[in-house]
Amino acid sequence: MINKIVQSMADAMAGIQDGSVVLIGGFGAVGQPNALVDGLIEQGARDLTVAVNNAGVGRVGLARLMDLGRVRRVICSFPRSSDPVVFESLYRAGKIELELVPQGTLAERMHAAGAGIPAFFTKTAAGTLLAAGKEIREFEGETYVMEKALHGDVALVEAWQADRWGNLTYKQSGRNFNPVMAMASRLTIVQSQHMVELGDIPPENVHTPGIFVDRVLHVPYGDPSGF
Amino acid sequence: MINKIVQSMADAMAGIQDGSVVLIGGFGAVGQPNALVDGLIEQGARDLTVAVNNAGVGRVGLARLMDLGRVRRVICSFPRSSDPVVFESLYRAGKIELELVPQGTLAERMHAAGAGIPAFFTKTAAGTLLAAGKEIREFEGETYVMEKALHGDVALVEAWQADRWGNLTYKQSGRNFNPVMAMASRLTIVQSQHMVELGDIPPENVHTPGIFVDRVLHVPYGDPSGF
Amino acid sequence: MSATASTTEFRALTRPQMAARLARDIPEGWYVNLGIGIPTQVADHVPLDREVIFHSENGVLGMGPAPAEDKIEPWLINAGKQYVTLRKGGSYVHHADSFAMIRGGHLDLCVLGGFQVAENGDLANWATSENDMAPAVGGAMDLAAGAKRLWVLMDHTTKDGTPKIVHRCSYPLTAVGTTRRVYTNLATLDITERGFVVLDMAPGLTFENLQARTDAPLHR
Amino acid sequence: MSATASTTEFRALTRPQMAARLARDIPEGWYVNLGIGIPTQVADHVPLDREVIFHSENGVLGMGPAPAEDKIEPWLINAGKQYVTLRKGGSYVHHADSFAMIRGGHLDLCVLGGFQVAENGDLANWATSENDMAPAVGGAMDLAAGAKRLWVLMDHTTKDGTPKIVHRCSYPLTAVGTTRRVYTNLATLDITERGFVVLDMAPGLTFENLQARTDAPLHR
Repeated sequence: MINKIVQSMADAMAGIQDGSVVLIGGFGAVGQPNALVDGLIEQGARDLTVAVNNAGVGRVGLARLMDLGRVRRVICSFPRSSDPVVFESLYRAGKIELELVPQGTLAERMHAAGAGIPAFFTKTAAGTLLAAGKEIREFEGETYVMEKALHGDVALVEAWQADRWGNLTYKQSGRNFNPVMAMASRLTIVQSQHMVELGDIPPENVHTPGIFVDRVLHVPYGDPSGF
Repeated sequence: MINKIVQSMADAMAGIQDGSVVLIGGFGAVGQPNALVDGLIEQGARDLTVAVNNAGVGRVGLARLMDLGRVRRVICSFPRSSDPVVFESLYRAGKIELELVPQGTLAERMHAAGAGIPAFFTKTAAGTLLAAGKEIREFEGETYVMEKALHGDVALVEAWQADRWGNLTYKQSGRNFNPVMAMASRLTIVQSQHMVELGDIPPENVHTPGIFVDRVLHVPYGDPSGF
Repeated sequence: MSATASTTEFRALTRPQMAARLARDIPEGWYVNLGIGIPTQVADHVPLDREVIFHSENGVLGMGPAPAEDKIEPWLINAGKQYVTLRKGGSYVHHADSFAMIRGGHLDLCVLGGFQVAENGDLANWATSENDMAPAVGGAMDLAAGAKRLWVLMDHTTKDGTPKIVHRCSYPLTAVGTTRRVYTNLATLDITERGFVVLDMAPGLTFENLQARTDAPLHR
Repeated sequence: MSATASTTEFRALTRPQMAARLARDIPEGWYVNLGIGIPTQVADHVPLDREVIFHSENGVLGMGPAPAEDKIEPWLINAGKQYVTLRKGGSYVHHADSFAMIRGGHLDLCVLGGFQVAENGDLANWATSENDMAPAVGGAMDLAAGAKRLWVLMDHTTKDGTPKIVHRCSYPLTAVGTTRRVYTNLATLDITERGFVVLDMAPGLTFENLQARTDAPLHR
């Protein structure tokens, strides 16, 4: 019997290596796998590259992971937040690298990784500083930038429902980056609010099919906290 | 009030120009917009390029459109079918052009068109006849082919449910090429088995958001016929 | 911006007035993304019976007004991380699909704030040399490059009176040549092959006075 | 293929036996796409309590066995246009998402039929020079290039005895160097850096006899 459900955070985090590229879902406080980020802090992997939309709030979660010196590099579109104190101070001190990526390019680079596309062209950022050093090319008289797939070694994902095959649904705007991160990573670890039986999610309405999911941990934490 | 629902086939087909690129959904007999294809036959546009998975069965629908000499070029992955008599005879007589595209490349070229990507790289067809004349490039030691976006002037789509904003669902394997064709086209025309009120489709389970849809015609024809 | 620093009598538009002015030009049926800041206010000035479908980068299509305090849904936010509602007919998608709507040219309109808009249509709205924080771009470059139409909603000058409507941008660009129209507290300007063309001006403002606050030639 | 034309006594595998032989090697939990033709039969030989998740290019993940005549669902077909069922836990996606599973390397295994397999792993299975119909490729190139493992299931020779296991393919290629293993009616062969390595043979067949029916050197 296929059973992707794990019973402990230690099982969920098993085998994450130093130097991994970790994709972390969520947008604002919604759809963030907070428990898994805490689990990663506990697990101990270091020298991480983290791809995520925002670079952490306050001193908890991702900000704490950075504060502990475990993150070498952040790939994100919006390193600011309501309280970006940890990232800002590390960045000013030259202790963390930043790869700034337009938000849509960030999402599409992960989609490309999941779909077997090593590189693609986009209009976004053409003629701007964020195209510096990238290949530029014209198609039908318009200028495009070549962007490369962004693969994760690990994705940390938050879902609303999950079953033992790893099929997932998301609630409202909690979907955001989670599905493309699940597609883009070799090891996709999910925390889910609800565990359901196989077949409870109607087959037409599975948001992430289990083929993109490796481990599921039940974390019924309730609503997202404020920002 | 936004209302994409049209009341007649003539309204559904209005404005389709000679020389258009027409994307036609369906795989096998499932999810095929048969009524819209008949509407297109009636409407009269000619010199068409049709992108579709199969090149027609028997002498009805798409096969009839070709038989009438209205199709200049077919872009497809599998021109055969249980009864490909019309296409085969036109093809042998040199009266129709064929652009043969691997099925996944065909789908991804339409997805790319819908997502603002003029070109992308794929492993599929690298080192084969279907890469002839295409740009080849290595990424991380592997060989890839550059493929270009495939835009439609018109998409003909079959849905299971539709509302007045053009939100769609599909039934089982009736989804197939329909969503990517809707994304890829300037004018997306839908025939839907069922019309529902705004809000009847749960917002998490809309398969094609109305932003990709222009016109909806109610065609409650029932189950797909055999092959 | 108020008119107190001005040499003539005119009334600059307030922010709600600026948002309302722009909202007037959005027809029913358009798919529209409103950037963070003043642009977000535009939605408040589109009457609910004029169906305009608002999109948010984080996968929300068909946003409605902000919820009442006791009706907040904690899983439903917009790209500015504010609580919003969803209208009947709205839907949720993932981030790549949401940006496919933007980048694939499916939005009829995107409204962004700006630091500078140039007469060639260039927009600068994400980074300034004065800013020593880490740079942040969000979805601005995707929106500015991808939407069918880009309108910018911003003050006509900085607080110290420096023109933001310019011949060429000095700040880093967000997108090249895509701005079609600018709505400021002083005027509405179309960007055409001739450069900026004035569509209307704040009550009491003269063309010469507007020109004096602008770093690019204006046309009537 | 039967052994009647053979000079020695051996029993070539029947098609059900070939499918069963391959099915034995698929472990629980794999995501598997079975090509049209003999490969489709493999599913019949995987016991239902060994959970293997079958994928079909037309957006079906988690296919079950063919339905009873009175249980046919007319909207549920596989890539071979046969009626199928969906297991609990199955799901439907659109064609681009379905091929993202294939092309993105998410399938553990793809099983295809073949015209020729070469010792360098090349597969030819979509076009032959003898065929004067319009060429058709379907999803074969995507599957052959994209899956984590490509196994080919085919007869060892053509009906007239021409070897299909070859030094180099003479027919147009489907994919370059991706075949990992071949299951034929005469043998199971791994493709390694040394070339073809025989894992097992049909009952009564000798290595020399197998080599005589093969156009590439075999290794033990």
